[in-house]
Amino acid sequence: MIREAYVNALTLALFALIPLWAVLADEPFTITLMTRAAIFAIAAIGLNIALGLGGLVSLGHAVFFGVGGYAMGILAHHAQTYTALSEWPFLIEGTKSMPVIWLAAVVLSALAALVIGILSLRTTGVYFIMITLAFGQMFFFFAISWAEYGGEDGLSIYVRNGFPGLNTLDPIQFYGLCLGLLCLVLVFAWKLAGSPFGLALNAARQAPVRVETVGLDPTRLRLVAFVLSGAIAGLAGALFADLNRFVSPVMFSWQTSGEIMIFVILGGVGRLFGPVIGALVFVALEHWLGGLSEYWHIYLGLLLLLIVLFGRGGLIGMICGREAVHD
Amino acid sequence: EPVKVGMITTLSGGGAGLGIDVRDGFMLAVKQSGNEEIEVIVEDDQQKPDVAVQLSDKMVQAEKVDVLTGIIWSNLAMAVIPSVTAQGKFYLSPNAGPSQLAGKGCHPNYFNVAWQNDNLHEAAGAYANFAELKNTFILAPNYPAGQDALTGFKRFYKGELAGEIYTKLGQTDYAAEIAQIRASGADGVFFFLPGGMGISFLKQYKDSGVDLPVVGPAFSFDQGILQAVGDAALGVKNTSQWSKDIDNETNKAFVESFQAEYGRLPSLYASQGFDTANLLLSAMAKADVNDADAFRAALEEADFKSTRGNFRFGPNHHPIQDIYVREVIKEGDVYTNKIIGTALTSHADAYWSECSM
Amino acid sequence: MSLLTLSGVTASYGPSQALFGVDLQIGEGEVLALLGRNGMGKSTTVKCICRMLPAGGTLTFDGKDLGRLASYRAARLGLGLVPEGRRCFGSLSVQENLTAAARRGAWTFERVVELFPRLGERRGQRAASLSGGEQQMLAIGRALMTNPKLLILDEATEGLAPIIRQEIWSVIRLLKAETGLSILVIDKSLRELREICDRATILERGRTVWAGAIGELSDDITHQYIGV
Amino acid sequence: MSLILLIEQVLNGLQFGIMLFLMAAGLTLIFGVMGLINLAHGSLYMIGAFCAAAVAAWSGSFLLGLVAALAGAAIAGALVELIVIRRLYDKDHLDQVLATFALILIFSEGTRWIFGSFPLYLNVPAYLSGPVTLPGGIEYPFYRLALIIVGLAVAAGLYLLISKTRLGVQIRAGENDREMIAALGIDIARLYTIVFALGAALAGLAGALVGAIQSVQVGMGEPVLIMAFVVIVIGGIGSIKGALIGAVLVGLTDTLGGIFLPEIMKLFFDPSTATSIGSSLASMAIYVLMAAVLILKPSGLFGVRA
Amino acid sequence: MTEPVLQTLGISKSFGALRASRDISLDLRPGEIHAIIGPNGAGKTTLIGQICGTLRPDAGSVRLHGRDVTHKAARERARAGLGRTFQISSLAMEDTVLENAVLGALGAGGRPWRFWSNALSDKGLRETAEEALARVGLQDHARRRTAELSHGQRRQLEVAVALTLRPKALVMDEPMAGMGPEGSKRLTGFLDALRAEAPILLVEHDMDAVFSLADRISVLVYGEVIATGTVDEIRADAAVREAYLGDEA
Ligand SMILES: Nc1ncnc2c1ncn2[C@@H]1O[C@H](COP(=O)(O)OP(=O)(O)OP(=O)(O)O)[C@@H](O)[C@H]1O
Ligand SMILES: Nc1ncnc2c1ncn2[C@@H]1O[C@H](COP(=O)(O)OP(=O)(O)OP(=O)(O)O)[C@@H](O)[C@H]1O
Ligand SMILES: [Mg+2]
Ligand SMILES: [Mg+2]
Repeated sequence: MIREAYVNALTLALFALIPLWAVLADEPFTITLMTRAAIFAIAAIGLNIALGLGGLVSLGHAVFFGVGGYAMGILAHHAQTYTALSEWPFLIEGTKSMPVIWLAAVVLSALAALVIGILSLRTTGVYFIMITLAFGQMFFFFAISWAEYGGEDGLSIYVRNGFPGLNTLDPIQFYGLCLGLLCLVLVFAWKLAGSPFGLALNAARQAPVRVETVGLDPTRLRLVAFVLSGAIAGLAGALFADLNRFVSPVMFSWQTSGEIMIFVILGGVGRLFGPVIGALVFVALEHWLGGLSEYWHIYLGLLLLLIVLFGRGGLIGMICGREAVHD
Repeated sequence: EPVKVGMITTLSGGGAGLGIDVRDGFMLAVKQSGNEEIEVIVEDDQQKPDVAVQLSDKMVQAEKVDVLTGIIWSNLAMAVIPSVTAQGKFYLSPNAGPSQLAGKGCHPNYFNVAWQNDNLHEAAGAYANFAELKNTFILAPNYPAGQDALTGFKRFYKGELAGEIYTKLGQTDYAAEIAQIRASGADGVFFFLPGGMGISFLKQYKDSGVDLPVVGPAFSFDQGILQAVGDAALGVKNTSQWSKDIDNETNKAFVESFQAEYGRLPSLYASQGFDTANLLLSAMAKADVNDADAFRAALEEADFKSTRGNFRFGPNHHPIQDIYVREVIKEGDVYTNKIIGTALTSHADAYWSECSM
Repeated sequence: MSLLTLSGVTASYGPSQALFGVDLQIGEGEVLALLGRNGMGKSTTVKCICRMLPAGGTLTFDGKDLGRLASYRAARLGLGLVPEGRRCFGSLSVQENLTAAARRGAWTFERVVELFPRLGERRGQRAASLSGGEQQMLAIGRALMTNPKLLILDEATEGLAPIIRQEIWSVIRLLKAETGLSILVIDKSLRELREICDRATILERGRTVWAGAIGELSDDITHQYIGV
Repeated sequence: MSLILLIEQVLNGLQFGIMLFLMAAGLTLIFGVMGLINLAHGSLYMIGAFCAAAVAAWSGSFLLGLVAALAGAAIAGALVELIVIRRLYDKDHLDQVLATFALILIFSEGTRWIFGSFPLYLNVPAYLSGPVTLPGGIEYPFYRLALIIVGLAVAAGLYLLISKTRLGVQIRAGENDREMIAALGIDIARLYTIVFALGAALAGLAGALVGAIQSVQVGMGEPVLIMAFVVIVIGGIGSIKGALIGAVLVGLTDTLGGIFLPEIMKLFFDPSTATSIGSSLASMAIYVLMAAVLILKPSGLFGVRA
Repeated sequence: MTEPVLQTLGISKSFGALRASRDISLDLRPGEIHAIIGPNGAGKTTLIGQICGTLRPDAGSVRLHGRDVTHKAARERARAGLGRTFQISSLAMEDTVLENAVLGALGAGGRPWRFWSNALSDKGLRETAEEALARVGLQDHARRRTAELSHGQRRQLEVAVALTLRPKALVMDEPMAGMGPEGSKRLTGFLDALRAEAPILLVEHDMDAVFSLADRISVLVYGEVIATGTVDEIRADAAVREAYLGDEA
């Protein structure tokens, strides 16, 4: 068994070194792939806060991912067409500035998570899975028929949004930005897990009655976790849209929710680096297997199956064994 | 140095049939040309827009392709085409033709070798007039292509509408719609329900005992799908720019060689893939792909033998072509189509005037 | 001849070993008390017998090697378990809990209800909403429904009212006297155990440290190993 | 809208509901009763349809096709249980999600590999096709009436199996505490294999029956999976009665929503916009229904609070 | 007479046709241990649920320090100083023993909304937690996972978590259950000392413990208090003997 810390460090090193190599070897697509992995990792870390720490199995995180994506799409679309987003009650203009877009994405997805959370947290277990799925489907079908912003066709923004002082069109610079955010989110998730809030949330997952009898409100703990989790997924959504310079209702689909969840489970639920490793491995597999055969899904399926059957607790569990009791 | 072509198409999942046909048609033409100067890289987009975008990035950045092609679905096309043409690459569409790209969003490097999305529906509208339908019930799924379909139909259709409904995307049960049709007093039905939706609709329609005449675009009656619909499709009129019995040498040779090569009848999509490759090969013969202006001019000439017979580009690089009416028949054990007339001759799309190219 | 024999049994939970060498015998019709402080491995031993936990060493029951058997096969040889913490099937009704376990024999639903009338009164209620004591009765009834040769009671009187506890002890006495059932009891009430048990085995840190007839269990020994 | 049409549409809604139940029946058993999250349920549905289509085409008999669907899906189900699911009972629910997701990939592409990328032909046999006239002059497809009957029969059969037989009791006990039911001498592993195969067979049967009036193609199972989950959750997990009522509710909501929402919208918008907005709302209707039910009754209509 | 810390006034509760609590009025005074005994299913846990706020009475009221808390949630009562242990252990099983105790301290502080600092290195929290563990004798097990504890050790942890709240009143549902004789003896001594700090409402079937600890005993049968009195009075009560004690008196 390898110490988890080593595996984590190795993962970070991969995120740093592979793109570096790609720049030197002039393999820009590898950078794009790594950007994709980093963004998925952010979304999955978001989900992991709800899922791993809070035990909230949300099959609706595509909502937040999509809200983030559409926040970016709509703002950039209006900036591009020089039209105002709304004129009443006050004027809102589009923008092509990433920081502003991120802020909008985070705030809007947090709001969405707040509303969905308040309604969904009345339920537990499988019912929670299904009610979050239901909200996801509502957003999905809404987006499909939202003709103003492209409906099913989605929205293209032709040029990636800007970040002060960087040329975001350069793949490696945009990657750097995403990696930076990934690290920030990681640190946040790490601190969160050890914090009083994290401890209480963790206990609320295992023994809600106990949490209640020490004077805390498990539902409120969960709600806050859900909102944090949604906000992070929203940020990832905005980045993902910027990576593709395109948003579409697919971002809201249950398959997207499922995929984000697969990253977490594949890597290891509740482990800090689980989502990161899951996203990286999944993106790599998808890319590598996709080139092998028309029927590559079969290989992907078999690999995933082997991992579940022979590893306990995802890839991290497989490599490092069960989580060490921390101090 | 050979011309590099990046083909992004759907090769896995439920929609794979279309992508496979486009690919096979395309590769057949390349093979027949014997031209060694062309290299095709094929990738599977899984029918997901974000994957398509990734792949287009890969094609442009890593593979450094000169020409892209292959996308089946409008929403994927909208995600990919504007950005690759903006990067100076050529894109030849073998299937999707969203209206934005024909009108305001047209681009000198974008060529559509299939149709503008509305074309076949417009032809269906024209045919409905010809068949003297006076009170048609029309339906399509509720998404942009579905809305375009009904708009396209109405653009040419002159009669009344007995009803106009949008169904859910991916819907599989049409009992309620069929009941509405029955009660509406319609004298005919137009529908655009691609893929499995169309199969379900037709089977259920047949089983319901409503026997009003049905028209639709070719998509629900194409070679790949017809066998699954079976008897329910017999006699249905559908509009298409291609049919396997179009009478010209190129087409005959294509149908024969495709069958010989792959052991199945070619579909509409296969013909489109085949034509796309031939268009590209014709331009390669005339100009160097690195000389964009010359190459573009060569493409514009469309100097190739199309399986459809007459084929030329309008000012917005979309086809001007005849659109036929076909009827579904049974030849031995195989369901297929037979041309029964021409719905529209030298038809161009409705958006070219908005294109400022 | 002994019905159940354990010798040198070891067992672990993942990396941490809980049993280091347990020896134990129960003869036909015999009642054995398994004693020891909290956490010394009594329940773990029971889990090994019922094949709910893989064990090293040798375990034979009724002349057959329990060693490699699946849990349900071991149970079918005649092991009736009343587990620690009751573990009733919460979403099932009382009656369903009992019928789920039923195997042919003298113990039937009617007889169990006769033994515990309270279960009869609550036969349609979901087990999860039973009171603690009611659940305990249900767990005993359920084990009897399998018509076992060896009844294993892991803290079966935990949480029961004195009057019911007395009832259960008298049931055990009755079972012992009338049916010749062998019984393995884990319980904290030494007073009662002394009355009904034939022999006792004491565990300390996962090892058998004392075994003998109940009469030989002196106060010194109980003081040393059990703390009273 | 005429009364006859209204009645007919309500009938369509009911019928669609029962068809949904048929699709959900297998899932009720595997998910509701065994407590196993099986995303690959849609794949078993697809396998049933493909087996039926292949055998019906080969033999010319629809009934043989149905038998093949039952057998094919049951075998696939049993194999899946023995090879994969069996190792997952004592693991996290989430591992089941990942594993069954992997199974979807394998089954979908495997099916495409064997049967090709195009939809298959499977049609209603002549003796079941065509409309019958119901009292009141409603013309109704005979085959759909047959589906209703099969659906109700399956519902009744399942209900009896689960709540009235010892087998049913043991299955439910196993869901509560597998280790304990085994310690009572019940071969829960074999029991679960049987139940899983039975659930799979029901999925396969539904795939074949419904496939005959829909399209038999790769990926047909996924929308069904979602619908089936919606149905079961609305009704309350583990309750057969709930699943049936949930299915009918969903069927009615979906059908009537699709008809009336566009009409209602016509009061506010021009016809074209109205149909578009109305049908967008209609596609959301069942999810709104599900969310509303769960907000009011957090464990479904007939679910028991955990 | 001193004011009761905890008081129920005529509370009733039914589950369908079953009347699990019938007009129960009792109180807990400073410094005392008030034991509640009664046959299984008499409604003791149900009563505790209503006192602690996890069940809502159909009628009657609950007072804590003279304040009506009938409509307050369980967590609010906990913050007001009501500690509780469960009949069936309810702990965060994957967490360590220490973490469970820290959780208690955290809840008592009422400030879980700290997302950045580390809970286990917070001095205040940790000291409270370690002190409580030491008092029940679990100090050597602080780093172990709760799931690895034996049944009896978990019961001890339950008590420890309740102590981290620095409760003004304790409600304990069968704390001795599952403890060995030695453990029971130690816990008895411990509760004896604890009563000065926080009076205890004790539900227990272990009569040795009840008789040696209780200042007063109330007997609940079929949801009704049939007798309240000192140990000797209750032991002598024929009705109680018949319904509950049998010959263990
Ligand atoms: N699931 C488990 N995982 C890890 N360790 C365990 C587990 N269950 C028990 N243990 C450990 O194994 C040892 C023996 O436990 P066991 O439950 O057999 O004790 P016991 O004698 O039954 O005690 P008690 O009287 O408290 O029930 C204890 O040290 C305990 O901590
Ligand atoms: N949620 C519920 N629904 C229906 N009946 C219930 C519910 N909760 C408890 N009961 C019933 O109410 C009665 C009182 O239960 P309670 O748990 O309060 O008993 P108790 O006095 O604590 O018994 P024990 O000493 O065995 O723990 C029991 O008969 C029980 O079955
Ligand atoms: Mg024990
Ligand atoms: Mg109780």
